[in-house]
Amino acid sequence: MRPLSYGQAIREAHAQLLARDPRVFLAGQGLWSPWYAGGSLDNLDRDFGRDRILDSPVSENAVTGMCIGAALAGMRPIVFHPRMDFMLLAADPIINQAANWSYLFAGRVSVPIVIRAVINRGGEQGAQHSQALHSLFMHIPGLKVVMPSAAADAKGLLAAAVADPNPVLYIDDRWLYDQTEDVPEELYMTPIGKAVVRRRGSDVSIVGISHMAHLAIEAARLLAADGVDAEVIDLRSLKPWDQECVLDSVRKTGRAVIADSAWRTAGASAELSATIAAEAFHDLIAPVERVTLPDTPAPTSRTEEQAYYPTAQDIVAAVARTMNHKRARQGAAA
Amino acid sequence: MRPLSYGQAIREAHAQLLARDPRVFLAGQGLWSPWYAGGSLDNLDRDFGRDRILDSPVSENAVTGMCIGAALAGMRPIVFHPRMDFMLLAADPIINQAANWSYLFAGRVSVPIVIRAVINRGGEQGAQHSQALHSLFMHIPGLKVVMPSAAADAKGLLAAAVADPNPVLYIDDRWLYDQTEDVPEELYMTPIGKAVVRRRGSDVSIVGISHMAHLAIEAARLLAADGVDAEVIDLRSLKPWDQECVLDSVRKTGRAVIADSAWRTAGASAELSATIAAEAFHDLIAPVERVTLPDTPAPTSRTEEQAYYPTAQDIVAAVARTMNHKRARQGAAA
Amino acid sequence: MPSTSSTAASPALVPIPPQSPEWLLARWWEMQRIRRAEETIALLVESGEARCPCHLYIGQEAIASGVCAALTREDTLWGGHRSHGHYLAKGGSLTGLFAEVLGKETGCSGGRGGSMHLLAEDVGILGTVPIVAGTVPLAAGAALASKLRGDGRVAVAFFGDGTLEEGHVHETLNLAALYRLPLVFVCENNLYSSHLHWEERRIADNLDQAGTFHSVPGVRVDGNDVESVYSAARFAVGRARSGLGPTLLECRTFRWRGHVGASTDIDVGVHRRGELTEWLERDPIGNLKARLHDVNFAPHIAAIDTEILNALEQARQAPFPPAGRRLEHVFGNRLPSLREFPCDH
Amino acid sequence: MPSTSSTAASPALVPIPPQSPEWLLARWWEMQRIRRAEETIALLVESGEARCPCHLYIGQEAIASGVCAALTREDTLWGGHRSHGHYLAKGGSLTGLFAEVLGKETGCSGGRGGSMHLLAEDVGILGTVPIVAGTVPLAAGAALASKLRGDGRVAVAFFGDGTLEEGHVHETLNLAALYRLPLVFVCENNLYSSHLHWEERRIADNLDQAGTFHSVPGVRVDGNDVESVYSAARFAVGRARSGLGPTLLECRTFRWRGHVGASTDIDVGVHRRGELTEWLERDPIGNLKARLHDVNFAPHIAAIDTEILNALEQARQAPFPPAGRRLEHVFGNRLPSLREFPCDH
Ligand SMILES: Cc1ncc(C[n+]2csc(CCOP(=O)(O)OP(=O)(O)O)c2C)c(N)n1
Ligand SMILES: Cc1ncc(C[n+]2csc(CCOP(=O)(O)OP(=O)(O)O)c2C)c(N)n1
Ligand SMILES: [Mg+2]
Ligand SMILES: [Mg+2]
Repeated sequence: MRPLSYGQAIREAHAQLLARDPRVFLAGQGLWSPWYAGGSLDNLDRDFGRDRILDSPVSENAVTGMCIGAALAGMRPIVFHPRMDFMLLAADPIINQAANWSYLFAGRVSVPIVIRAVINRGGEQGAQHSQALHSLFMHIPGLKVVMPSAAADAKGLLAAAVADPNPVLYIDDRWLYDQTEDVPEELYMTPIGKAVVRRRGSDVSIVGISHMAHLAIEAARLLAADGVDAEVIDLRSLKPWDQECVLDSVRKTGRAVIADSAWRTAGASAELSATIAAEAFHDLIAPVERVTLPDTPAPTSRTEEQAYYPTAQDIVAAVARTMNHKRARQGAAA
Repeated sequence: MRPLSYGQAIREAHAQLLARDPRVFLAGQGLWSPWYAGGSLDNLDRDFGRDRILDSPVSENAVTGMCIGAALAGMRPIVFHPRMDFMLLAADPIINQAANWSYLFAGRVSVPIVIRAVINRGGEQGAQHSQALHSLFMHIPGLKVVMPSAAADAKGLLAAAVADPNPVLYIDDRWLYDQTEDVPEELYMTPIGKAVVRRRGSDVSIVGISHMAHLAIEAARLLAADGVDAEVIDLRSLKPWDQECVLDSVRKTGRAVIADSAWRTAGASAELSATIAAEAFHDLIAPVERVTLPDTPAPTSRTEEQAYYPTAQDIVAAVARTMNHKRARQGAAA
Repeated sequence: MPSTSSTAASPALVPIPPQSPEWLLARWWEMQRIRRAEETIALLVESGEARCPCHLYIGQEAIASGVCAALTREDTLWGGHRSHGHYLAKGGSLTGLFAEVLGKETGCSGGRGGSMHLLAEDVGILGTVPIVAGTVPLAAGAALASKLRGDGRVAVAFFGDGTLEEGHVHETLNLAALYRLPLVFVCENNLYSSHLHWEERRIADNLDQAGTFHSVPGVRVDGNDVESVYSAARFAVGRARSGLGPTLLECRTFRWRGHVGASTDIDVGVHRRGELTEWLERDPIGNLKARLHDVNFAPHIAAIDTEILNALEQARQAPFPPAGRRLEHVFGNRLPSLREFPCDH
Repeated sequence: MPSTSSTAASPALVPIPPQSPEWLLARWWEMQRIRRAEETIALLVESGEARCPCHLYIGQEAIASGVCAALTREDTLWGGHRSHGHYLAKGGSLTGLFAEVLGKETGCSGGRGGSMHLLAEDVGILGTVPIVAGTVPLAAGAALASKLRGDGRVAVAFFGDGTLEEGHVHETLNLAALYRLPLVFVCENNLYSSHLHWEERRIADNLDQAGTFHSVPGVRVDGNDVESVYSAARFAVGRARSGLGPTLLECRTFRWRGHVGASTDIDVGVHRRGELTEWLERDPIGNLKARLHDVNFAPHIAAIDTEILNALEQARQAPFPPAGRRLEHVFGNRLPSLREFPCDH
């Protein structure tokens, strides 16, 4: 174990996977660039050759489709989209093709592809260069979706995604790249579909998705000062998501806040909220709160941009609402 | 007023809009075909000329983008996707372009386009020719989404969509085309964002989306025989959706069932369910039930296909679960 | 269109000596088998016994037969909505096809795909699916896999003229040229995309040049002449296998039936331009048969019909997929390749 | 690359008589103004005063200037991530640009777009947005609108060499030819797409032929010579306006700065092939200036600099968008065209 940043952990996972398995290769935009992937893929072309590290033309659809075909033909491709926004051009190969293939052919073939997409927001980039679209893919049967928030999971989930016989969307957020923690040197897998409790608490369950898991931890610290004892869950996998872990927590605390830095309507936060409200119906003391983006595109101007992204303070406020609710309804609690 | 089928009502709305407004034109696949659009666009090319009714090459992305540009340049295009599955190839122009334009430019321009997509399922067509993907678009700020279930609304919502200065997804389901009811002859608008109560009832609120609104009515009839008095809401618009209408109903009945013939996870049913559970927290006697497709692609084989699509019976069963829940919890109700 | 002509941009075709009568008979057999299978499926569609949408290949048989004759079993094949012929020519099981069209458990796709989704991985058919152009980039991926592994396989993508209107086919042409992929693009130009004649969709009749901009050479060939198709395919497959990269074949042909279903277009209200009469005379099977004077076809015809009847009977007897397993296979469960990793940390 | 050459597939260029010194001076003025604006933005980026990603146009000015000189105010213009030059040449307000780059309320996009999203509908700039190829089909739509209305406008789509790798650009080329749209495709071939040289992305150096397959004629032109660009643009615009359909111009050029930001590529670690030195000598502005011996440039330069400083000052003084209105404009509220309809029934 040694401390690695999230970006370095991704890079290490790629290097070890490439070294270990000749079927693994990468394709996508920016792979030969010194800065495109924010350090998370540096010099892989130098170390593994440009035959296996294909920096591609601006052809998101065909490059993604090509990787799907290579997966069907026995390879283990990782296709890289340096921004999730661009990946919309590959919606057809991902949703119509990769997601359906196993089912269509009754499991006789499957598509062991990793589709890596980066949420690359902030910096006044605006509406077409900021989107966090994971919820769209969460809706599609046949896709798995992982969103690590910590360096060790970033490594372990990439290995698990490559090992999985199915299409896995691996979604990382550039705001995470400098997060540093101890990461084992050897290759290992973090199981897909398992959340992790980052902080134990008894008053409220905060479920954080991707970068929001860090803000949830920060919020929990602030709340502790106010005497509120929050449990923080880092969801890690969006599909399948760890219902057991989340529901156990909510059944214990009676309150839930979902924090997702994406749009609210019909998003991941809706699914978690709906499921919790139904499955922990008797245990909930207050309505499930959702901390999300407002339902608007991303602005550019700095003032607007600052106000756009949810903060730890927003989580604190949401928790406060659930706590206040408790007081109002104390007598009625089941 | 005279009885018209849903398909005829769509056709009439198109004809009247084309006759009334020279800015209206159509582009998409199948417009010159006698059967492609299931009768809903018959002979428009003969009546309005092939300059305004463009049967296009198989180029979903560019045709959709072209219509967006025409809208920005002052036209009122209706772009037609005979299957929603194909429209995934136009995800970029719809989500990155049309949805963002007004916001990006602070409202100085907007995109008055209607994007019509048909849910065309059943008939053993399978995974790539059956999808109901409305939830994906519901997630996107800047898009409106309407899903009429009745002939009169099919006409009125098309007119409203064309009149709206924003991109409106108009989603119809081929299974509705033979639904017949009285439809006014003149052109009129059904307001976007307003649901309609199809049946008044006091025990449970069933919210049906698109074709499921009919099954909800059928279920209500079956339930009445069992002494359960169901209220049925036809949602009509998915974004914005009529929270007031739905919440008023649920606050009255204390029980809700959402019926949506689409996937469950992170879909429209999740949003409705989450919102109801939060906003009607004190009024709910039982968890919100969702009647949806299972989270699998569409099968082909007839036996599997039959079992795949939700039925009125499934709604009845969901209602029964909410009613039984009542009994178990009678004492605890707020 | 009796002769194979190469376009300006394309290298000259290596002439291939006339094929032996045995070879020609084998092609006739293959094509006749495809046609009889399609005619059988047409009857199943008409009677309602088959319910999935079926896009029949009748009239285009020489393309599948000629191209697949140039392939090995290990080469991969990718197709679209009109792929019964590709499937059979590459060696897919006849009863597997019938069973699939009837939605049976024993279908080549386990009754999950129907006519529009066929698989026979044992003979290199990695998938035919009906999203137009959907498998074209996938075929490039199989070619890339072969290139990376050096396994000598060639990938073939079959698609129609309308498919060239999808932009990602052009993206794929560029990728194929750039990476020198062992890939053959087979464009079956039957002049129509659904109800639209090519003149309603394009300015020029030049599909053989679809790859020119991207440096993919193109060859135009009479798609109703199995020898011409084979000759062009051998050329293209040879180029691919020897590392020279992709080739595009434009095979000119015509479908005899409607876009989908059993009827001719006229029945369903699409009036094509009287071309059918003309194209019926260019019957790839009848014309080949006429050249094989010495052959007594009667026993062959009977043998094919018997095979078809038996296969159909088998498919009819097969069960529908068992209830209660509808939720399976959304995810595959082939063993993870990296299972030896320690799990979690 | 001093001369304009047409490709095999393209019609011969109508020669245009040499332009007057006044015309040339006007172009120099325009280009100098663009360059100084870009250099100013570069400083704002370096100082951190501008924070949005800025893709500078320095080195390519002759293309915007030459093309826009062939347009009327009513003609529409569509661009991408590198569109400051297009915006200024078509008549967008300078202070509107600076204010937008600084995120101010008075920006041409109301502070919602930044450098990559520019609008000036009053001078026909209907939008420049950074999704590569995003506006190319949109430009075709504006052209279609003009065709349907018969309003005589031409639409121009500016895009880079990398953009031709997106399939829907090829779809658009076909649509434009098929519908004979009054559309000009302006491909600014600066040899690079981000860090990748064209040889890393394609086999052939033939972007002028991108439309050949779809019957869109192409013209290759020295993009650093404003007269050549203008001559080709007049030809293309003339074709479009007289109903002859689309044309593609490949304008050869080079960007002097990095893909994004103020630095040269070398600073950010991308080593281009020593081409910059060579291309600095082909400076479109310096070379034009050298031809105008008789002009005393000092007062012009001073006037431009003053205009720039004033515009910048105005932009700096302008307020940021007011808080609390972040949720506005997700939907537009232009009056519905059909508002006279009775509502509901
Ligand atoms: C992405 C997509 N768009 C549209 C369709 C509808 N469609 C099915 S087949 C077809 C025509 C294809 O024509 P062509 O490629 O020439 O093949 P052919 O039917 O002539 O064999 C179309 C438009 C589709 N299946 N997929
Ligand atoms: C759909 C999409 N894919 C990728 C990108 C990232 N990107 C931004 S600019 C660019 C290069 C474009 O090159 P070119 O078209 O030659 O324009 P230039 O930058 O040279 O002016 C790329 C790949 C994007 N913005 N949009
Ligand atoms: Mg065809
Ligand atoms: Mg470039």
